Amino acid sequence: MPASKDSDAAFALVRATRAFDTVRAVDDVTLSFARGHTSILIGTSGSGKSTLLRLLIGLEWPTAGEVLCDGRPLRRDRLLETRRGVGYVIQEGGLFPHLTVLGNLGLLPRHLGWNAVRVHQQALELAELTHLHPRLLARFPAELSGGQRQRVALMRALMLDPPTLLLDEPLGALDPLVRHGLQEELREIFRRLGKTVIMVTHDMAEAAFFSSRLILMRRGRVQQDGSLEDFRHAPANEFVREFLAAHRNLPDEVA
Amino acid sequence: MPASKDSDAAFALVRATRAFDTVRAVDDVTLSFARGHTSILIGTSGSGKSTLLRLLIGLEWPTAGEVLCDGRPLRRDRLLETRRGVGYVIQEGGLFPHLTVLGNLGLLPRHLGWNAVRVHQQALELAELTHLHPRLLARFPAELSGGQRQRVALMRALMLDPPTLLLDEPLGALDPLVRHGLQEELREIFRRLGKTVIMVTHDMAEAAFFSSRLILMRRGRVQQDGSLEDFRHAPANEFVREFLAAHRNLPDEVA
Amino acid sequence: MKYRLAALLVCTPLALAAQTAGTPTVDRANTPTVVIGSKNFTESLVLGEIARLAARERGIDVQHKRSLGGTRILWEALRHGDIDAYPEYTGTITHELLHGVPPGAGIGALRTRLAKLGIGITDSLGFNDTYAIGMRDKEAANLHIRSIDDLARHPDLKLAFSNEFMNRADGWPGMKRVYHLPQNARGMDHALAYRALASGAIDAIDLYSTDAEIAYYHLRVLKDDRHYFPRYDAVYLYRLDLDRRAPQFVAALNSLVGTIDAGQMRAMNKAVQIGGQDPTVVAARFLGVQAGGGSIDNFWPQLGRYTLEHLALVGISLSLAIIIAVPLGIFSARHRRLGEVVVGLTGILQTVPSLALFVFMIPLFGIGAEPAIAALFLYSLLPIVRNTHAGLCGIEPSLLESAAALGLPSRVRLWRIELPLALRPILAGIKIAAVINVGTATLGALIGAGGYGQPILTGIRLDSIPLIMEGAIPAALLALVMQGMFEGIERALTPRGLRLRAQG
Amino acid sequence: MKYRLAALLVCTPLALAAQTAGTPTVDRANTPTVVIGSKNFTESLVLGEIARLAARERGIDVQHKRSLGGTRILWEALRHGDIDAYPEYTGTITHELLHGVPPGAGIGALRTRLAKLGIGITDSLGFNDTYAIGMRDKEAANLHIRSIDDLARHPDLKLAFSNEFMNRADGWPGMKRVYHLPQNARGMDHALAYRALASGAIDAIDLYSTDAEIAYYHLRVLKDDRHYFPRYDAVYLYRLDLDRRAPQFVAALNSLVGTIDAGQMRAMNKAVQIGGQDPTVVAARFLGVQAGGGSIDNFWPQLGRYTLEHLALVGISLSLAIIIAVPLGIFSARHRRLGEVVVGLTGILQTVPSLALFVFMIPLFGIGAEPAIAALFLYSLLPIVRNTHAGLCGIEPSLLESAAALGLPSRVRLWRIELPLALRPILAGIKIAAVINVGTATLGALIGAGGYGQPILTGIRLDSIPLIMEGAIPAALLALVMQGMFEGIERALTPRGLRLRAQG
Ligand SMILES: Nc1ncnc2c1ncn2[C@@H]1O[C@H](COP(=O)(O)OP(=O)(O)OP(=O)(O)O)[C@@H](O)[C@H]1O
Ligand SMILES: Nc1ncnc2c1ncn2[C@@H]1O[C@H](COP(=O)(O)OP(=O)(O)OP(=O)(O)O)[C@@H](O)[C@H]1O
Ligand SMILES: [Mg+2]
Ligand SMILES: [Mg+2]
Repeated sequence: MPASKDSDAAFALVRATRAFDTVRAVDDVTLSFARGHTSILIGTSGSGKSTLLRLLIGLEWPTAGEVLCDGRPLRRDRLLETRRGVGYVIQEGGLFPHLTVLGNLGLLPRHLGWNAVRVHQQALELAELTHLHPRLLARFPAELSGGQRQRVALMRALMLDPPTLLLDEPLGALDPLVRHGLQEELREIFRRLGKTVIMVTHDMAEAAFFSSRLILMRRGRVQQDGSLEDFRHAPANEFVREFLAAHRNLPDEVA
Repeated sequence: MPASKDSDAAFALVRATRAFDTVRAVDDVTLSFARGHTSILIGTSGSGKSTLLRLLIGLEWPTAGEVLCDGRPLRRDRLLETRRGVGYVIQEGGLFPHLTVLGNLGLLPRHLGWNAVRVHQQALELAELTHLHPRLLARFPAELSGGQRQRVALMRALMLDPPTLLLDEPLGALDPLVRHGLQEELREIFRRLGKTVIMVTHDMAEAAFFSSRLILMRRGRVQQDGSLEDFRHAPANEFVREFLAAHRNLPDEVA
Repeated sequence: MKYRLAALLVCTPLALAAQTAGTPTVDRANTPTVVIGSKNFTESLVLGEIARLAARERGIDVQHKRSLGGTRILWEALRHGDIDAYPEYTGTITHELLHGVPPGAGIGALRTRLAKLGIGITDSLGFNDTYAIGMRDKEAANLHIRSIDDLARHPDLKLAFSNEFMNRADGWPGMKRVYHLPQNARGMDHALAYRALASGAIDAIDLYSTDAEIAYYHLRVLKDDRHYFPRYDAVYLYRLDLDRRAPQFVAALNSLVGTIDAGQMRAMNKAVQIGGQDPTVVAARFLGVQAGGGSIDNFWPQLGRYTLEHLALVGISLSLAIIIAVPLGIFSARHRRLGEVVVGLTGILQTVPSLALFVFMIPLFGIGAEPAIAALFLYSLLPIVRNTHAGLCGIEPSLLESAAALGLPSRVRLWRIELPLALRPILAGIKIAAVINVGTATLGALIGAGGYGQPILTGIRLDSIPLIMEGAIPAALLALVMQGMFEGIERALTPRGLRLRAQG
Repeated sequence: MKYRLAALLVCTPLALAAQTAGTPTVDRANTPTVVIGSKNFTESLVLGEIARLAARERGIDVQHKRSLGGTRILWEALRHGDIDAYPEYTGTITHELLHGVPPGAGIGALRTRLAKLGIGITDSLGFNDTYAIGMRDKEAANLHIRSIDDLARHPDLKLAFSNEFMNRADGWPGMKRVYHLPQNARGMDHALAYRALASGAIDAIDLYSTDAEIAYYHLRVLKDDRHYFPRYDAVYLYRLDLDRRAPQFVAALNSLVGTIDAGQMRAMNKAVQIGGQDPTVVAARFLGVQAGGGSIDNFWPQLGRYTLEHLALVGISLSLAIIIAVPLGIFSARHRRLGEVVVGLTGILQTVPSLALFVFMIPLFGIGAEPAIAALFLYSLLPIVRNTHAGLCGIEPSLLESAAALGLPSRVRLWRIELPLALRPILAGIKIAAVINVGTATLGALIGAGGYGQPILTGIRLDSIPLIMEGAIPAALLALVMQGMFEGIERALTPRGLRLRAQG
């Protein structure tokens, strides 16, 4: 899906660059993310995936080029609205240490007028989805394990059921069992509710499972944008081939 | 390898329990970790893997049972020595925000009398190992990507070349390419230098690659302790079977 | 629950203040037959207690309102019948209370004049408490100095006198003239003079002839051979209607005439002021009677009044400061440039000395509690503004970003994220301000705001450690209580999540 | 680099102090022919300037050392030849400088007596600056009050007098007697009395007949029909050897005799004190000459001396406080229970009023800079201890744990991890302490420690806003400079890493 200013794009980058001093974390990238579709960002560590997500939500501003939201340039004075329509899972969680899990989940909904019962109900539903024991809702972030915290961060992004989700390695710290189940259910939700999803992951199997559109980045630039099949059969360059080959499968039955 | 007080064990837990209020994060666990070997902890999120590592290094103390280090009970007044012999990678990195990467790496070595040149040399060598650009040594943690930070945390644990390594999901945020290479090199180092390693990972392929001893945990208890073959052919219970089945491989060539 | 933090922070001191304002001032309990008053220095207090105990021995129900104030207050109280008797000095009566009495008038002359006002006077109790000149006994012995005359032979002696003594025509200027003294004297705060004398920094000072320190510091009182200093014989003044209402009491007073010499008075002053003994006990020992209970009826109510006044000063000014300074701190954290200016200005306020600040306050607020509160308010700003600023700037940036990414408006971020996370330094600032405020409020007494400063200032002026302590100890306790209170608030407000280690 | 933080924190103020201590006090520049002195209040300063300018018109090289001190200092300086002339008042000469002169003595009699001491005296400059009684002009007009006599007809008038006036035998007590006044007066700080009068809180006060405020507040000076107040005619005193050394100068002084009436003097005082004009300009306008340059030679060196003294007080006490308070704060953060006690105690120190603290300091340190430094040191502890405590307790627990897991010994953890991470609140505490310190140091002048407090206290006593400002403005500037300095230190010490957002 080549970059274009099609009005159906929820987000788009037009020749966007974000430089830190000499480093270009995102380098002249043009991409558009279609509404209702799931796109996967993959790439080497430090290739600019997180920075790209941060650009979309106005946590970072391009040093050159443009970021479009719903076809219009992102505006500082309308960030609040933009952000409320987006569920964003930071790579490191970003949970508030002084609030319980429920407090973290309810922060924005309560501000928007939800009552406590509704918040609690929604939290319980999401806890079931993420296999989080409801007892943990009363805990503080510091009392959770790494994987539990990651699931809370995901739940927080889903609380308002936003049309768009930006997920930065949302399942990276989860064990295979929980992760497997969550993958199935999330994909089902994304499809059924027509969510626009941009997800970063390092797991090729997960990437392929969620979407037929993978975007492979390296040093701030997009290397290839297409399906796993394209990557396999028409790799854009040697790097793409290497990247695919690096996936380590379980050893065969008899080693 | 059943639990025993064999003097060859670098670390051992004897009926150790760590309870938080009502939750038993580690529940009556007896395990011993042989010197020079690599053991892998796997298990569901919140099953007590991190807590187990924290027990070994005295960041947490058992509410019942005992922790042995070199065959003797862990003592508060000798923690400093114990910890210096151990390289520990926290799940969240734990880098000091006010120090550069090099400052973080050199903190302990400088205190132990290394000169700046030696610190720098060692840092460069480790940077090469972890595929981290040397330029990044002058950066502050906040200026790194998630994967870069994780590699710095690993480097910090390796700086003094300690005989023992406790690694809590040390490669979880890395892309397949870097991760693949690093796995090979780490395994080579562990073997060659006879390191005692206890590693937590959620990646079954990675687990099997590093060691023939996997310890599967659930709700604070050890479910099975053995090789991948044992898990496959003689699963201790239904949970073990399920856990293995949850691993998602890359889809076949033609989906 | 949303504004729990703000509410608690602001309301606690305000509640204190409100509670205070509502309480009526000390109520007059059931009035006993006879009321004795005393001035706010040790000797007067002891003489009051002696009179009370002597009367009690004769079975008269006597109340002693101690440390009521200065001469003028006691005199007015006596004339209006608020009290029935108090100890006074002839010199004071001559110079300050009656008009047109010749300086050398005897007690007989005074009695005639006072009678016209309905006031009676006893004969001298036996000692003369006038100005005198004191030196270290050792040095005086070495130099063979016995009288003021002898000073003229030692022009190198360093003299330092209280400012009052320096300025009064009947003080140093006259003395220098009468005794032809060659030295030049310098002015020195009287509270400090004794210490300077004892340390050898100066050689002679003015003092009162019954001061407790004379014995304590081993001083020699120089003889006033030329009778330069007027007589200040101790007497009791009393309402003449007592002759009818309580003749036994008047008899008790008269029984004390001529019984106390200067040495005894000095010893009693010393026992109270330096030995820290109870004036009642000292008086009883002198009379050879039992001290008995319920002695000084006025101590607790008075302390209560000081406390209420002090609480009002501190409570109101601190509440206002919190209400203003926290937003200022927030502002200065938000706008770096302008913020520096704000913090700088609150800093400048802090450098204005309190007396100078009072000078500027009076045209705005008059005299009393208001200017004191205004000044205390201004002095409380800096620590709170500065710490609010530092606290907000110290929040982990990733948490701020996380809050922004959620789409929370900045007001909600402030209340739900930033203020709770900066709570510890903000409260530290408030605690600092509270303690400084309690301390500075003692200066309020300078412009009639009352509070613990009253006994402290009087104590400093009278060089009475017990009187200083009467204000200083409650002030210190109040500071501890306020700190404890805010510690409690901190514990209540700090979510458990912030006290936990983060783990993996 | 290890102790860079500690070194910088402690050394900066110490360096300031050291620099200060090393500098010699104001050096006597090349002495000009004639030196005029003046006392530290406006009128004396203006009269000094008038004499200087009048002499300059006659081509004499004159230096004016302004605001040298009080009567005693000027008199001694004149007698020792440190100065050659200064403005004085006949009443002061009679009462304070010469012995055995009858109160009513004329200038002729004084001249004879002074000549024996080698001192000359001019005739009256034309006005009498004595005590007087003032009321609001409007009210006086309404009540038809023109002289002090008329006060007797209005017993309800509220009178308030300066404490000095209340106490002097030739002040209120005598006046009440002579004029048969029925009112009772109360004492009030003179600095506050004008404001209280203007605001209507009181009706009559004592003042000097040439006070600037008389015109400013629209006051009426009541006639002293019975000549109760002694005459204080303004004159110049000068050394008789000038008749030989600089006869032109003596002629210049004599040319001023009889030229200044009370109204003119009052207007000049007002122009300086309330109008904020330069005394030189005012004096020049009066003489009808050019003000010219280099007028007040003594202003800058004197300001320099105050600054050095003040810097020494602040620098030394603050450095000591940092050295002691930061470890105390560390201790209190490490040992929660005992820590509460430590912080509580430093809080109690803060509640001790400064004058009371000085009282306790003198036996230990004598008089001068030492007790002031000791007191300032104690006052600086609380903000630093409290903020160090809060800062250390506020560090993210995961970072502390991470440091512990590394196997760093606790000393290294403290220096390399904890103190840098708590730097912001610690520095905020130091900044608060520095500013409070600069402000409180002005009280040092009370016990002879000098500094900006000197002009401020004198200004408060003399009710001279310009004099107060002479100390207050530099103090405020110093506070700003210190804050700026620590801001700079903070910027230098805060690693860039702490100013960055954490990102993923
Ligand atoms: N301070 C605490 N208070 C209460 N419960 C805690 C605390 N710390 C950990 N726990 C609980 O202990 C259990 C084990 O936590 P631990 O971090 O060891 O899990 P883990 O196996 O490392 O999980 P993950 O794979 O998600 O990191 C979890 O259920 C967690 O919620
Ligand atoms: N504030 C900053 N200053 C300088 N360089 C930065 C800063 N933030 C990010 N970078 C650099 O920009 C590049 C892209 O970072 P980014 O976090 O987007 O990578 P990423 O693709 O998310 O990597 P990972 O998979 O490791 O999370 C990295 O090389 C990083 O070091
Ligand atoms: Mg990233
Ligand atoms: Mg874990």
